[in-house]
Amino acid sequence: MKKALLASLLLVLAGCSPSSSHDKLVKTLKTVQSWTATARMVGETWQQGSIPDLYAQQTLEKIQQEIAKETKDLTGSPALPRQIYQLQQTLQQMTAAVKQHRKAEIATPLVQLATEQQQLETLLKAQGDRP
Amino acid sequence: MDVIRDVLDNQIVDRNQRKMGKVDGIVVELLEGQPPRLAYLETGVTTLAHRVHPRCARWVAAIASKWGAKHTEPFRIAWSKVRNIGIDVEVDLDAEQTPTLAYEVWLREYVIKHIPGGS
Amino acid sequence: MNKIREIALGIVTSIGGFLDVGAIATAAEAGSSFEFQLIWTIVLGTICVIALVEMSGRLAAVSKHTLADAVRERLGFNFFIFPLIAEVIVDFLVLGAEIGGVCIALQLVTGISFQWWALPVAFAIWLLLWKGNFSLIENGISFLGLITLAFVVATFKLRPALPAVAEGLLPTVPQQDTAHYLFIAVSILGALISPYLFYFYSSGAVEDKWDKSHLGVNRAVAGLGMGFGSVVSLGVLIVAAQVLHPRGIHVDSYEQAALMLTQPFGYWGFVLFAASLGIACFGAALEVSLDTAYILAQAFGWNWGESLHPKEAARFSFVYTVFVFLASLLMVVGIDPLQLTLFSMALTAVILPLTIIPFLVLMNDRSYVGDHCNGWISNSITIFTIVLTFVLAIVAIPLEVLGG
Amino acid sequence: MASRELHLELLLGKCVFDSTGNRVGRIEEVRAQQQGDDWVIVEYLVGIPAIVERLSAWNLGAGLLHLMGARNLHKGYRIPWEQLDLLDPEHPRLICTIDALKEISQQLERDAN
Repeated sequence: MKKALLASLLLVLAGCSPSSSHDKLVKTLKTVQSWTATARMVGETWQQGSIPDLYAQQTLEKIQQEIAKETKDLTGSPALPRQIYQLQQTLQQMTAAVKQHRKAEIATPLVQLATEQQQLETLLKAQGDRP
Repeated sequence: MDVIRDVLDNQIVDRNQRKMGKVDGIVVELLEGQPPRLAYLETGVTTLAHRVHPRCARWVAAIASKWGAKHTEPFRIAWSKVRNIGIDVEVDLDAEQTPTLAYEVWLREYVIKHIPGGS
Repeated sequence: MNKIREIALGIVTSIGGFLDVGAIATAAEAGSSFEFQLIWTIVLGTICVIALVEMSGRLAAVSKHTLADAVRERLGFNFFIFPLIAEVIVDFLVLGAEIGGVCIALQLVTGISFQWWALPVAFAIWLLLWKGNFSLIENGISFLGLITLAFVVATFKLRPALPAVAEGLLPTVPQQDTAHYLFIAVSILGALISPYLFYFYSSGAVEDKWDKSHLGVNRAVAGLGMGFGSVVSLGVLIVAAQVLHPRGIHVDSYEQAALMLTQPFGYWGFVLFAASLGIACFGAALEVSLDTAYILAQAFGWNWGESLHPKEAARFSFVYTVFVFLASLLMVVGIDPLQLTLFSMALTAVILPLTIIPFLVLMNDRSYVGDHCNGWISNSITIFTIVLTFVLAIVAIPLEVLGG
Repeated sequence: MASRELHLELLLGKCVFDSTGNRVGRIEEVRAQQQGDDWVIVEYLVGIPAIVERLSAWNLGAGLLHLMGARNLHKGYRIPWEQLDLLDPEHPRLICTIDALKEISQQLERDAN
């Protein structure tokens, strides 16, 4: 009885842990996706004046760090590093706009960020469809 | 009276209802040909630690002899001093006059009093 | 009249006092990641916690014993040492997380990193414990805690689709992210059914000299108070599900959660979030610090009482003093507050059976609670809670650890 | 007459064997009575029913024991003070055999009725 329980537990564990590099990639993409969505919301709410400048700036900086940390040892899709690079560029532009208190200047990178978010979405979908 | 249920591990209070420890141990006296007589209540961390493991008691005693009030002896209360056994075990003593509060007093005198608002 | 005042006060107390960093963090995580799917855990946890808090109050009112006193007396020190050690460890981590919550709230408003706030916050907590008395702490902080009702107001403003919310009442297990789903479910249960509540509540009842005439007050406070506290948790979950989930934001840090009230309330929403987090965590930090001092004092029979002057209860005061500053060090070294919160909530669920099993014995002991023994409903809820949290914890935690 | 001291809290949980080496059970409770100015021990209770008695969790404990069929498996006994040899407190022994003891379970049923 005990052995059977243990065996089934191990089976479940083995089945669920993201051991393959594919699972790892999907997990990373999801995290990056979530942080990108956060950046967009930070940008939009800052534009509306709903959050303090300092918080917006610090959070955008934190997002860049988090994305860099997540994608540090990323392998697989060759197009991905370029996309991440672009994403980081956009985030930097947003941070700069917040630092200089120029609400008008954040509009362009925000549009850009929306497109990049869309691309990530497509990529994630493609990965998710793979068996 | 069920000694384990009603006495062991109960709160001990002095005649002024001051809390002075728990009943950590009960000592009986064995006399040949006579029923065992309840002799003392014991209170003290070493008695308590002994119940977990004798080695545990030695560690606790070693620590207690180096730190703070440096008091390791459990305190014995003669059964004749027990006034009442109810929610708490009430004994006919003054807690402040016994060594049970050694650490309480030590902390009060050497730590708490020196913090602003503590005296 | 006096009783009505007491009930009202008790309910206010519960709203502020029973919502803490764990409830906010786990509900935000659940709503953002799984929309309304985890609502059932909050409802279930609430039922369990109401029953258990009512029992610890009843125990204190009828037997005049706190939970810790009663467990040691009835089950002996060799049993009590296990829940005692487990509770002190969990309290330490939870206190670190609560202090972290206050620090994050301050960081959100000031922009100064949370690590710098840890020691000042610990000092403020300590000062209040040192100088204040029980009713000041309970009533003052709890009254301020009413601010957390902002989440409930936000829920109404956001008009969630009621059928979808109702669907969340039924327990389901999703196909994707099962491990994380179960882990969050365990954390929610751990956050709502916190063992410190039972020790703290029964100590408070003894400190307030409750007797049998307080059984009605006890029932009202446990039921309505804990109920209200959970309504706020539900509010957090629904707001996170309405605001963060559609945008694809999964809460991995407090900065993300901080955005959730900006949609319904604009700039004030941001301030309200920070204020709610800060006040709820500050209140809970006071309770957890006191709880640790309570259980240690009661374990060894020291003088205890928050209303006593520190010099009248030297060991008791010394414990919370040391404990608050030690726990704040967890934040000083920069452990992520949200991760610490989720971890300690899951650990809470693991130790829960140790705390709850004694209820089965104590609440059926006529020499203790007389005619106010548990009925079959209370006993069933107790057994159910033990089994549920134990099974969930055993399954979910290894999954989450291995799943990264 | 030599007197010896014994810690009751350490006797708790110790396994008792009878004069022929049969296992009787663990000591769970000690009963005392007042005799003049003193309190003296009259009997020791051993076995799982003794725990139930100590916790006095009647309705639940007895029910659970019944459910598990434990009443037949683990019997509880009352040992009069004069039947227990405490010369070696680590290994308390009965002076008589197990058959000479009163069972707690019978008592339990009588109380319940």
